[in-house]
Amino acid sequence: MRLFAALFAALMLFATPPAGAQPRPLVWGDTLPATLDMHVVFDVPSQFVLLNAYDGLYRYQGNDLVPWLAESHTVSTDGLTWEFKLRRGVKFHDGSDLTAADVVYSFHRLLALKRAPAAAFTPVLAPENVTAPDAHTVRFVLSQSYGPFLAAMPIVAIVNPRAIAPHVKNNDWGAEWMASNDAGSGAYVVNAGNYQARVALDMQRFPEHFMGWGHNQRPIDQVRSRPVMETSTRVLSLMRGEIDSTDSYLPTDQVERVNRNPRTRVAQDQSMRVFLLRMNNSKAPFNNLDVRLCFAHAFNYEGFNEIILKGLVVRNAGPNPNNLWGNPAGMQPYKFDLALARQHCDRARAAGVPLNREIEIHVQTELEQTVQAAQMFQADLRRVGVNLKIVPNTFAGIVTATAQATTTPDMWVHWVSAYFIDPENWVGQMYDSRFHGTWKASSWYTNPEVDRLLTRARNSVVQAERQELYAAATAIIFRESPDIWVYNTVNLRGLTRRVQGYSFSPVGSGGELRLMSLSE
Amino acid sequence: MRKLLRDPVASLGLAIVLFALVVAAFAPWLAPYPEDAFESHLLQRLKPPSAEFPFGTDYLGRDILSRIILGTRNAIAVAVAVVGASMLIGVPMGLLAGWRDNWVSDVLMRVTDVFLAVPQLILALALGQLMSPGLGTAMLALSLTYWPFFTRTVYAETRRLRGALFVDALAGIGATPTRILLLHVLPNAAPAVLVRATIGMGFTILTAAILGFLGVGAAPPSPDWGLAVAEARQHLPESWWFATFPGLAILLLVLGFNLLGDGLRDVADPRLRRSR
Amino acid sequence: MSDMLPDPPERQALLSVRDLAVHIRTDAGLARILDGVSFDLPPGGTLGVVGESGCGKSTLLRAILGILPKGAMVPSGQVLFQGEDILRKPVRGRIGFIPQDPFRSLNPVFRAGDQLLEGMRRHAPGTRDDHRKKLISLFNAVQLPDAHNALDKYPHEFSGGQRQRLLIAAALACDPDLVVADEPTTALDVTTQREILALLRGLTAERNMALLFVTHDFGVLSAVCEDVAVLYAGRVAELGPTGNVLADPRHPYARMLLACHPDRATDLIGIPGTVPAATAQPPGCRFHPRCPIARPSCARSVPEAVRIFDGSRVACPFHADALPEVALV
Amino acid sequence: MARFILRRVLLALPALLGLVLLTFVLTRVIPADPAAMLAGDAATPAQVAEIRTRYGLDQPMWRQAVTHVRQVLTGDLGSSIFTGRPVAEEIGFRLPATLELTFVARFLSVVLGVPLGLVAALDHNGPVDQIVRLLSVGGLAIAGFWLAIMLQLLFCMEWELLPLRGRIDVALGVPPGFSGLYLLDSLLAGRLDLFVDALRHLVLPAVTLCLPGLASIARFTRSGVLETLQKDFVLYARAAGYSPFRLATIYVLRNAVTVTVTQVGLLFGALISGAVAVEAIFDWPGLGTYAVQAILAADYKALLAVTLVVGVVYAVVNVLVDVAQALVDPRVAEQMK
Repeated sequence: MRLFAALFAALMLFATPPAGAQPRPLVWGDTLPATLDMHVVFDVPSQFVLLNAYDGLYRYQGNDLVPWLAESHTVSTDGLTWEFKLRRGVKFHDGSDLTAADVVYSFHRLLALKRAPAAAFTPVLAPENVTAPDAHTVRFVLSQSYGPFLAAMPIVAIVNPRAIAPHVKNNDWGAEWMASNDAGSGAYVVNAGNYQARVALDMQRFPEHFMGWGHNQRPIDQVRSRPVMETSTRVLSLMRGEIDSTDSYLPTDQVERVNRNPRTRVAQDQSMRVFLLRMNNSKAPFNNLDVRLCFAHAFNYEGFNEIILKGLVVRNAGPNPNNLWGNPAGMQPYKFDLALARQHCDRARAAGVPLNREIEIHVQTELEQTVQAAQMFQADLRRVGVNLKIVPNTFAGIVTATAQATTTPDMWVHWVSAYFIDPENWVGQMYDSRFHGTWKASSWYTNPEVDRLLTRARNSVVQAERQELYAAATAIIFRESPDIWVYNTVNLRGLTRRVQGYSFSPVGSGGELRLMSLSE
Repeated sequence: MRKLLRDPVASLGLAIVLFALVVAAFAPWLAPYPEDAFESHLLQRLKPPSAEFPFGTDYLGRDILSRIILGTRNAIAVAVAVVGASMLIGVPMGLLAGWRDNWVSDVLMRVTDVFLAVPQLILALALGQLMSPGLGTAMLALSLTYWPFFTRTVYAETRRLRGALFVDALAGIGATPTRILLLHVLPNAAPAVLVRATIGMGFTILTAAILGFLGVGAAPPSPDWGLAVAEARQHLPESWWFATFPGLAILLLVLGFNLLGDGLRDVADPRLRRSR
Repeated sequence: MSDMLPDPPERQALLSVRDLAVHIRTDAGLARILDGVSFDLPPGGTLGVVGESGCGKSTLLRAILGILPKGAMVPSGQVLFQGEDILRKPVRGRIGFIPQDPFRSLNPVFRAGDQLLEGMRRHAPGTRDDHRKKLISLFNAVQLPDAHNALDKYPHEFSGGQRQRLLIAAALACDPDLVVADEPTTALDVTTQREILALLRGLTAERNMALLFVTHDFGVLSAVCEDVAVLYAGRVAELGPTGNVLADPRHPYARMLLACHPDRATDLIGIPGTVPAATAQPPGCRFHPRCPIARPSCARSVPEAVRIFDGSRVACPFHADALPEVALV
Repeated sequence: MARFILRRVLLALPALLGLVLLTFVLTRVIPADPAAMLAGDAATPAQVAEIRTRYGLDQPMWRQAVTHVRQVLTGDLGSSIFTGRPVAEEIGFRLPATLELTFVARFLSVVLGVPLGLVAALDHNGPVDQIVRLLSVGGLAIAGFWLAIMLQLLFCMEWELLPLRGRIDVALGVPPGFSGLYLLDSLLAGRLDLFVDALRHLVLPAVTLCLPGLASIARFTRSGVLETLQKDFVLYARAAGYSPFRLATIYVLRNAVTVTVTQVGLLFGALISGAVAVEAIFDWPGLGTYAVQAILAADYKALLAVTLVVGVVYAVVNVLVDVAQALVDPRVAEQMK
C-alpha cells in the first residue's frame, strides 16, 4: 500500500512535463502513407513524404505549378517532346549530385514498378523514351500528345540510384528497402532507424537542400510524425499540445472548439477536394435520368453544408472544383426540392423503373461525414418513398467492388482529392469510359460524345482549347446528373499556435514543412 | 426458481433482463420519438439532456433515449440469434465428442481447440469484412466464434454423465446411443448449457457492441448502442451524454444477463451451491 | 435443563464439558446439533464417544478444539480445560488432534514438514531445528519408515497408514495433555488399524495424556477406552465404564444398538425409523419416536439422568424395563 | 518436467497448424482485393491484374494455401502487401507494445483480483462478498471501449492528469534497449524520467484492460478459496493452530490459485482480443491496431501473421500455465509423468 502511494505521488509529480527542457520537436499528427516508396503509393498521406523527403521536377505552390528541380521546360508544337532543364548544384541526402541520369532512372523505376503514381504516365510514356541528352537535360517523348503531362510532373519523386543500388534484390528496383528508407534530396531526411510503418516517422532538416533556407529564419530541425488513428483522440491530443497538427479532415464540429483553445487554431483554406455521392449508372434504377434527377434534388445540400458542416465547405455544382478552370460559365447547382424530386421519381415509376427495392449506399465507416451524409439522405428520401440502406464499408472494399459494373454498389460516398491540378484529375478520369474499372470512374457513366470531348482535351496542349473542351464535356455531364456533387472542401487542419508559416496547397494539403517554423 | 429469487443479486439480474425484454417488446410504443430510428432533425443536434430529451440528442438531432429504447430490440435479437446458432452447432458437437473416445471425438475437439485459439475479436473483425459489414455478418462472426464454448461445456457434461449408473442401465436395456444422448444425457446437461447460454447472451451483446463500435457491426441508422458510442466519440468531451447513455445501456443489460447467469450457476451446480 | 448433572469433582477433571449446546442456523431452520451435553475427563483418562453419524460427535470435537464452523452458536454451556473456558478462548498446542481421514487432512500442495511444523512454530518453545528434531524422534516413535526424510516429502508420497502415523506424531508434537482423535482408523485397512490403535494407546499411556476418542466402532472402543459416552441426537444417552456399558447397556437406544451389531454398530439397521434431522428434533426424549418402550410422558419432558449402581448414568427413567423381544432381533 | 513441457508443446502443434489454415481460408475470402489495394488510388485495371499475377493471387486457393503453409513452416511470414515491409519486422515493433500492455494489465488483474476474491470468500455471503460479487460481475459487463472513453473523458479531458494516447511522450523519444518493453528498457537504461512517462501512458489502457480479467480472477479465487476452506486439511490446520491470517493467505490461497492460474492462461487470448478496441482508443501501436489496419487494408499477409502470432502467444502462455500449475501443485506434475 505504501508502495502504491509512493508510486501515485511520483506519477503526480511528473504529471506536468519538466520545464526548461530542449525545445519540443514538431509533432505532426496526420496519417502516414503505407510505405515510404513514393513510386509505389500515391494518395493523400503520401504527399507528406513526397513533399518533404523528395523533390520533383515541378511543384505546386498554392494553386500554381512552379519549376522545382527543373529550371524550365520546353514542349514541341505537336505536344510530344518535352525537355526539362535541371538546376545545378542539387544534392541528394548522401551528398551526391542530382543529375539528369538520376531523373531518367527515377522514371524508369516508376514505369517498371507500374504502381499507382505511374498511372498518369503509362498510357503515353514508354521507359525508353525518357532520356538524358546531357547531364542537365531530360527529354520525354510521348506516344500521344497529353495535356496534363506537366500538371502530373510533381507526382514523380526523383530518387537516388546510388542509395538504392546496394539494396536491390531479385530485380525489385530496391522496392523492399525503399519501403522504409529514404533516397531523396528533399528538405528533410528520414531517420530510417526509428521508422515504424504507419506509426512513427522521424525526420530532420537537410541543411544542404537546394532551395536553401534563406526564406525561413527559424526552420524546424526535428520533425516527428505520429499519426493518431481516431479523430477525437487526434483533436484532443492537439488541444493538449501532444501533437502540433491534425490531419486535414478536421470535423467541422471541432473547429470552434479548436479555435477557442488558446493553444490551437484551425487553418481554413479552400481546397480542391470534391465530395460526392456516386450512382451506378449502369444498373437500374440509376440508368434512368429521372431517377438520377430525383436523387439530385432530394439531397439537402444546404442542411448538410451549412448545418452539419457549419458552412465550412463550399457548394460545388459539378465534378470539377469551383476554383479550377474548365467549368462552363453560369452552371447553377441542383437545389434541394423534394416536390421536384417526387415529380421525377413518379415519372420514373410510371416508366416502370423499379424504385421499390432498397437502394444500397456504401459509406466509409472510418470517415464520419460519409455516414452522416448517407443518414441525412436516407431520412429525406423516405419522404419521396425511396428506401435507402446504409452499408458500412471501407475504401479498400469499395475500390475492389468498383472494379466491375456488376459488383459496384448502387451508391457510395467519397471525395476526389487533388492529385494534380488539372480537370483531368476530376472530370477527365471520372466520366471518360476508358477509365471504367477504376474507382474514380465508378459511376460507369457512358456517353460517346463526352468520351470524344475528354479525349480531345487530354490530347491537347493548348490551354484555351482544353478549357473549352472540358467545359463542354462538363456541361453535358452536369445535365445528365450521373452523380450527386455536394461541395468543394475547405481544408481544415488543426494546428498549435506555435506553428508558423503554414502555407496551403491543394496538393499535399499544406504539409510542406520547409516553410514552417516554431515559435516558443 | 425460488432459490434464484432468494438471492438478491440474481433477482436483480432477472429484474433487469425482464425489464429489457419488456422494453424490447414494446419499444415503438415506449420510445418518446419512435420515428427517430430513421429521421434526422438537424436543427436540434447535440442538445444536452433536458425535459424534452432526457438523455439529450445525437449528432443528427435524434432523441438518444428513444434510440436506446429502440436499440434494446437489436441487442436482444443479436444475443438470441448468436447464442441460438452457437448452441445449434456446439451442443451436438459436444454430445458427439463426449460420448466416446475415438478419432471422431479427437477430431472434433481439435477443431474446437483451433477455434478457441483464434483471437476471437480479430476473427470476428475479419469475418465482418467477409461480406458487407452489417448486423447479419456480425452475428455470423460471433456465432462462429462462440460455439466452441458450448462444445466444451456439453463435452465435459457428457463425459461426466456417460459414466453414470443410469446410462449403463439404459444401455443395458437396449436404448440406442442417440436416444440416451438426446433423452437422458442432454436434459442432464441442460442446466450447464442454460448457464452458459445466459452468460453468452451478455457476452454477445458486449462483443456485438465492440463490433458496432469498430464499424463492422450494425450499420447506421440502426439505433445500435455500440455504434452510438462510436458516433459520439468525435463529439467529446462537449457532448458527453451522447457517449455516456448508450454505454450505460450496454452495461446495464450485460450486467443483468451476467448476474442472472451467476445466480443460475449457483442453482444449477449443486457443488457450487453448497459453497454459496 | 441438563439431562445429566456433572459428577462432583472427585478427581480434578482435565476436561469438563458442562451443559454444552451448539446450534447452527441453516436454510432449513435452526439445527440443534448438541443440547445439554456434560461429561468429565480426568488427566490421563480415556473416553470414547460413540453414536451414529449426525449425532453430534464431530461438532463436539470441534467445540473442544475451538474450530466450530462459521455461524455456529453456543447458547449455553462451558468447556473447561484445566479450569479455563476454552469456548471463549481456544487453547492450541495443549490439545493434540488426530483427524479422521489422513488422506484429506494434509494439504497436497505443501510438504509434510511445512504443515506439521507450523503448529509447533506457534505453540512449542524452541527453534525450528529443535522442532524438526523432535518431530523426527516422534516419527521414529510412531514407527514411520524413512523418518528422517519424511518432513521433506509431499503428502501424496506417503501411504495411508504412514500418513496416519505422521498425524499421530504431529498430535503429540507439542506435548499436549489431551489428545482428541476423530475416528482415526476408519480410513485404514484392518491390519493397519490394529497397529495404529495399539500405538496410540501405548503412546498416550506412556506420556500420561488423556484421550478423547470418537468412533462408532464398539470393537475399537473396548480396545482403547476406559469410559464411553453414547450420543444420540445431540444428547448423551448413556455414560459409564466401557466394559459395563458394552456388557449391559441400559439405555434402550444403546441396548438396541449393541443388539444389532455387538461389535460393529456402524448404523442402525434393525432399529425402526431414522435419526431425526437436527432441525426437527422431537420434543421430550429425542429417542422416543423410535423407542419400543416409549410412554406418553417421554414425548413431554426431557428425561433426567439416572445414576445406576456402577456409576454409569443413563438418560432414561425406564432403563430397568425389559425390551420386547422383537426389538432385539 | 522437460518431458512434460515437450508433451504440452507437441499437443499445441496441431491446433496451430489448424489455425494457420483456418486463418488463411478466412483471410482469403475477404472480398477486398489486395491487388487493388496494392495498386493504389490511381491504378488502371491492367496494373491491378499484373500485381495479382506477381503476388500469385491469381493461383487457385489450395495452391496459395500450400505455399503459405510452407512459408510459415520455414519461418517466413512474408512481406506486408500494404507497406511492402517484412511482416516479421513489423510485428517485431508491435508485439512488445501489446505484450507490455497485456502483461501489466494481467499483473493488475492478479494483484487486485486475488485479494478481492480472498476477502469475498472469507466474508462468505456477507456484505463484502456481495459487493465483490456485484463488482466482479459488473467488471465482466462493462464494455472496454466505453470505459476507455469515459476514463479519457475524466482523466485526460476534464482533469488533464494523464496522457491521452501513445506509449511515451513524443518529445522524450524511445527508451534505448533491446526488448521494446519501455518499462523494462527505461529501467535498464537508468532513465527514471522515461520510466515514469511510460508508466503514466500505461495507466489508463492497462486499467481498462485489466478489468474483465480482474473480475474473473476475483470470482475464481473466491470459489477456489471457498472450496478449499471446506477441505478437511483446513479444519486440521485450524486445529493444529495455524493463525487465521496465515491460513487464509498462504495455506488456502495456494490451493485456490491453481484454478486461478488456469484462468490467467485461458483469459490471455481474450486479453489480446480485448486489446484491439483499447489500443485503437489509446492509439497504442500494438498488434491489435496492426490487425485492424491490416483488415481495413485487406493486407492478408499481415493478418495471417498476426493471428498466427497471437495463436502462438496463446499456446506458449498455456504451456507456461501448465508449468506454473505443476510448480504450485506437485500432484499435477505427478500425473503428467
